[in-house]
Amino acid sequence: MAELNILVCVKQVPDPEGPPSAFEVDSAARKVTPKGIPPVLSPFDENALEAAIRVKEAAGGSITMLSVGNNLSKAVMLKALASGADRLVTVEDPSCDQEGLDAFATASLLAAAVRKAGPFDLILTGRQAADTNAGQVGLGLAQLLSIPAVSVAGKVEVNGGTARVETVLPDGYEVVEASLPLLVTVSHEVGDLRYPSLMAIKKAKTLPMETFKPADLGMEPGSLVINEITELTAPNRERRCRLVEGESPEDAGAKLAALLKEDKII
Amino acid sequence: MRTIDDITRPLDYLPPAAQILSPIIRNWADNEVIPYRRQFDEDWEDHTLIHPPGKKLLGEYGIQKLLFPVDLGGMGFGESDYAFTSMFILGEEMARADSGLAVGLGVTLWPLMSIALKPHVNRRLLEEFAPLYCNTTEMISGALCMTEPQGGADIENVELLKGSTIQTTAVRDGDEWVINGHKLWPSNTGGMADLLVVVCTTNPGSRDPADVTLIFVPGDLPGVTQSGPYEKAGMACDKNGDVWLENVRVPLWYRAHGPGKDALFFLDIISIASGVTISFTSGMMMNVYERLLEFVNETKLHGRPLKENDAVAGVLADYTATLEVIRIVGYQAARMLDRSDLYGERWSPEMMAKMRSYRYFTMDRCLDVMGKVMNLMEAYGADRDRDIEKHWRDIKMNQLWLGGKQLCQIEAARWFFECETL
Amino acid sequence: MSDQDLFAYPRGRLHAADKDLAASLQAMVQKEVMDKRLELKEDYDGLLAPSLARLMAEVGLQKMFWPEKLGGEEHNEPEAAYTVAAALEQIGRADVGLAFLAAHSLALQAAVAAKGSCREELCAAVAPLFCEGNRPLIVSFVLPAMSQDGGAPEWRGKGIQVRAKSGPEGWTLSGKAVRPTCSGADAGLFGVLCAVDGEEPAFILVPGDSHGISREKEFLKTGLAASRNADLDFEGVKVPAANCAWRGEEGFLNLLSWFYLGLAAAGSGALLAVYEIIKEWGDNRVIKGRGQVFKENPLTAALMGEIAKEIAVDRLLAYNLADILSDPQAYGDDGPLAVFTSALMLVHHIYVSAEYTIHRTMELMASAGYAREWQLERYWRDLKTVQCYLGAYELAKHDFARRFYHTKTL
Amino acid sequence: MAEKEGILVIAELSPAGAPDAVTLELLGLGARLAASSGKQLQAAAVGIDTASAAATLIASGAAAVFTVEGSAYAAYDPDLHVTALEKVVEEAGPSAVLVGNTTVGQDLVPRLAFALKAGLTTDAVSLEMKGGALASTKPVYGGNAMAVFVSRGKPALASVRPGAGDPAKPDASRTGETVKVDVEAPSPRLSFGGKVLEEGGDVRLEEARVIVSGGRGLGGAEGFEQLRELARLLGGAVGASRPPVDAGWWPSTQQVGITGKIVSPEVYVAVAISGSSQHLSGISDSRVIVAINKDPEAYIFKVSDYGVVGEWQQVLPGLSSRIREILGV
Repeated sequence: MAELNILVCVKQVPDPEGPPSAFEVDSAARKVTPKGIPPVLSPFDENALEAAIRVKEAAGGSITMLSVGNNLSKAVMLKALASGADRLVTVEDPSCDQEGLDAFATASLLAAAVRKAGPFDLILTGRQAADTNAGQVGLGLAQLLSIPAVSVAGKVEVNGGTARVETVLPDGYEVVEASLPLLVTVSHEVGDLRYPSLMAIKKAKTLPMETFKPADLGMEPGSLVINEITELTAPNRERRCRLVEGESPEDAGAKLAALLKEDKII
Repeated sequence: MRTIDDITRPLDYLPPAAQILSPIIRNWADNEVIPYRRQFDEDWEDHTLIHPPGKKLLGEYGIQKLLFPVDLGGMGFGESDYAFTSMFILGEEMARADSGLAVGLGVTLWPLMSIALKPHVNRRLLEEFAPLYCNTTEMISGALCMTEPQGGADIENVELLKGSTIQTTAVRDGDEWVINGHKLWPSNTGGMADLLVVVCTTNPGSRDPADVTLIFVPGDLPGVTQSGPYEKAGMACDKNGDVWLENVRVPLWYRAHGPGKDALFFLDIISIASGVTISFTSGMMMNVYERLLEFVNETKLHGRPLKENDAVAGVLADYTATLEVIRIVGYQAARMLDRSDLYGERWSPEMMAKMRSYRYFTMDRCLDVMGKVMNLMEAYGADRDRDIEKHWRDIKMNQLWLGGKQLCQIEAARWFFECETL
Repeated sequence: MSDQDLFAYPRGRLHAADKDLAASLQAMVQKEVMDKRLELKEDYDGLLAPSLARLMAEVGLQKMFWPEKLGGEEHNEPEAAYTVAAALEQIGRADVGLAFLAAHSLALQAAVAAKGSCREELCAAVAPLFCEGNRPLIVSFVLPAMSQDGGAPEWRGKGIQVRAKSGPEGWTLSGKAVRPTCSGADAGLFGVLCAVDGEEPAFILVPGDSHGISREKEFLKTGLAASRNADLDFEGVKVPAANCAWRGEEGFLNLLSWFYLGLAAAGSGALLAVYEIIKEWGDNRVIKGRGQVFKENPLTAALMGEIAKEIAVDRLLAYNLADILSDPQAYGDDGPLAVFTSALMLVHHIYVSAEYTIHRTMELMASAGYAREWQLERYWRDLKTVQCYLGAYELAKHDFARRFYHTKTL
Repeated sequence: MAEKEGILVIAELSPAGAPDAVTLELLGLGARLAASSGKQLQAAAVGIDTASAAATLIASGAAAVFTVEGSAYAAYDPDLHVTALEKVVEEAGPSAVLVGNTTVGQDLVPRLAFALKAGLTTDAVSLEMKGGALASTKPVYGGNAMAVFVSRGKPALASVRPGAGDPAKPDASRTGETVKVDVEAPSPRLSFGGKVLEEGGDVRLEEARVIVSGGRGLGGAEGFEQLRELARLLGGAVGASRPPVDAGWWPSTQQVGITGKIVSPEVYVAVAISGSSQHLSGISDSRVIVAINKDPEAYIFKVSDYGVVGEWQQVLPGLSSRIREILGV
């Protein structure tokens, strides 16, 4: 079996652990600017990279990291590379800012980059990004590349030309097998990204890195967008407690349930 | 060979009864506590090793009967002119073994002081609780519930706050008090308190001392819930936890005294505690002195006993100088508490300020030299089996309960410099 | 900007790789140690041993200095002092015990495998213990100590605990009731200062499984739960000649200097954790009923300010020590004794300051400062235990006097 | 007759071939959208036998049901289902397509959207028709902002968060048209090796969308069983403040608060919790806090969005039974 070519798509997002108060919502510009929150890899994408490293350790091969975005932090990318990737490809341009793209545009750019930097036997992505919480780009990319895809994987193994994936169910898992090339979206059950050794951190800077502009891929991101944000509002933060009364405690409980339903809480 | 009895004591006013009590407790410490105390830390929750010595001292030897009048089965120390000097000696001997035990056992007597000490004896309540304390050889645990979760340890600062931060309420309902509130950290709680004295207010937020209320609450009443103990860096023998009081009902006459008086006599037991507990500090330091004597003779430096090294001798001298001074200050404080006729009422702002000053001064000096001595022993200073690290851990807790140093500073400055808004 | 950045340190002197390693370690110890603290407290098997394995083997701190051809990372330039400081600071913030153990391993590596001074024979003998397989290697030292036996050979007044005789096939070591600096119960390698009759002392590396080492039961101590310490007996322990790292004082002073760097950084890291605890406390505690938050009250605010000052100064001192070790010539190179004295002064200063700082912090927190759940008391116990194993401050003052006043008979 | 530009609901069928609860909710929602835009409510059903499903969908308000039937559709296979539904959408020409944000929905709808090159909003919490176009609202940045999405092209797809709409009430008297769609099923590329079900592992506190926590007032471990029941209903986890953990009624791993876990769920239900500062600092990031406590002065009410003052022993049963009704469980 020739060397496995593994691709991991990663996205840089503001650290989701950042305090809510730091997310400034600019409704006019329909933009959310995180104040003073460091950029990190979207957590599920770190799981995807860990899954890739485990496949590489078991079946051999090389890992390429691919990211689309703007002002990608060198430190965030190097930290991820140091964990076990071999090559970095980025598509960077102001037009690739988070506000400028939707899932379709992002997946289209990724597909174009794959055609340029590929081919790949196995493509791994996070199940959803921590900022949009959409979960579209992984499966969308597979559709654009017309390769089979499996979503929400808790375990990924490759032997010979086929992959064995355990997908996570609310009460267990399901075994799915498919021949390569294959795309898998990964969930946290795969395991946390390992910590890089000092040697790997030092070596990361020497790894091959390429960057493309959308134009190099013959793409114009703005025109690819289908789903647009028309309104963006900040949720109101201060809490005024609405006390629910009832003839009896049971009745008050029932009225509470109704109110929560009405306000779309449950 | 030097012993702890070579450390100065005020021979001119040693209480006669103390000559009898002191050897009993020294013996209890040597035989019932010191041989087992190295396993006390791990026994913080169950007290399988910690309970027996407590039961022997309080129950069998009857120390829990100390303050009750003789005609009610007590030892009548409440009426004695040497009450506090005696308690100082008792405190030293207990803390020499384990200051956690000293706190636990001492605190059982503490709340009773509000009703058992002249000039504020409450005969009816003494008669009510004498059977609980005096007609048994079982250990009885008492707790004074002051600190509340949000307040930290600042409600003792009663004169400034006039009790305005107390959130535990006592409401009259017919001939009973109804008490609601949440107390945190009282010694002897964590599930073992038999009798609680709860500091409440009859009007939350009020700054009128008349609203401060001390109410006696038997631990087994419905509505009284005690959490398990918190795990601490040391002082395993002193259990502290949460106490929740929900619609707890006690007779109106379970109140220590009355409006205004409760506030004053609450300050009295704070003032007493500040002065008398200096005995815990000197008691611990005496035991460290004993263990240090062994170490500096056995251990060699430059081929000679450690104590023969001039630099080491400097530190050792610091230690005993500090111990001498702390003991003298402690006994003086106890004496001042005994002689209200000379020094004024124990609960006066002056006495509060002075007792607080003596307490935090002695504690600071002790912490300083205790740290130096432990470090002097190098790797052996941290060994559980040499006992010094235990006292190093316990001494800090002693500084912290009853409000930290900063509160004592504020109180002292307020009196000595007549601050208005401090 | 995270709270840590409020405390200045010579950021510009650290390589990008040092900062990345520190950031990676910070994320690791936050997740693997601090977030599990409430549940696992100081449990050795459940929390500390797995974390030690991850730090030493997975991240590979125990491979840092060794030559690449022996499986090491050959990060052995003097500037590695900054890497040691940055790494041990983050580990110390999570658990001083783990940092204490890591400091042993890194000090030994620095002393034995530094660029240009790594003896072929010695590295070949010892490096495999550090670099082969994925098992953590716990390193411990046997240093001179005040001993019961008055007649023992001495180093600066303290008894040398082990005697060594050299023979045709190597060294034979013997010593009774020997107190190691850490992990007597489970160390994999001991660095032992040995007295050699009529000759200069020898620093010999003794594998933990050597025949003739008998370990007594683990004893309880104030802190450092990660160090399961126990006294040892050396009876005719045979060690190959190659395992002698150096003879005489210079090599030993260099080892101690790197060891003190590790302890200084661990102390600085622990104090950063103390800052986070008192900051949280100061923001939420209400005193005096007037709704005045702690940090707004003049008296407590003054104390909190002093606490921050001590922590800021201690961090600067720790990195200053790293600077000294990274470039001794810049400080006028008078050899290992100059560097050793500076290291000893700085590390003792930091630990005296740390004890003072945590006392003040604990006073502000009253009973919570003392309860295990709020985490502060563990740093207080751990740092005091390190100070004890560092040695008596009183006797260290003699080393200062020797250096500055050229004493003869002290 | 099936009209173009309708509101198409994609039914998710149970193994027995019946539309699930979420589908009925979508039909309720779809009916409102259809009415407000003057368009027809339609449904699509793909399965081995869609006859009974079609009848239920029509009774639940669908004027037209597009069915794709075949043994190949016995179990969900993404490639087959996407190919089938792609053909149905071409046939129906809807303006909006609604799918449930369920385990299957999360896998299916992105593939379908890309196959149709159509805009998609996932996990939408509310939907409106604005000028004939579907406008979907959902939280982004972990709930730190609410965004409204509108798709440039047609149709616009949305996967809808369960519970976002009121289920349609079936009415047997309704009539509707069933349109059979023939699809040439592609050969499957995935082989499914069977499911392994584990005893319901608890949802982790840090990841739970809903957390139901108990305090000292619960009085014992039995109280927590009732909380577990409520949490299960809402697909959430059960937490506790310090006292119950300290009393051993609930494991310390599930303690919420500064000296426990810091959580940021969508909904935090605090039952018999007074609200100490240690606890509150652990839940301040929750989007919605609901409190049940018998003490009107309990501090928890000051930081809650909804509250009921009363004995939890009575309030909880009333709450749980009404929720069971609402969710049709």
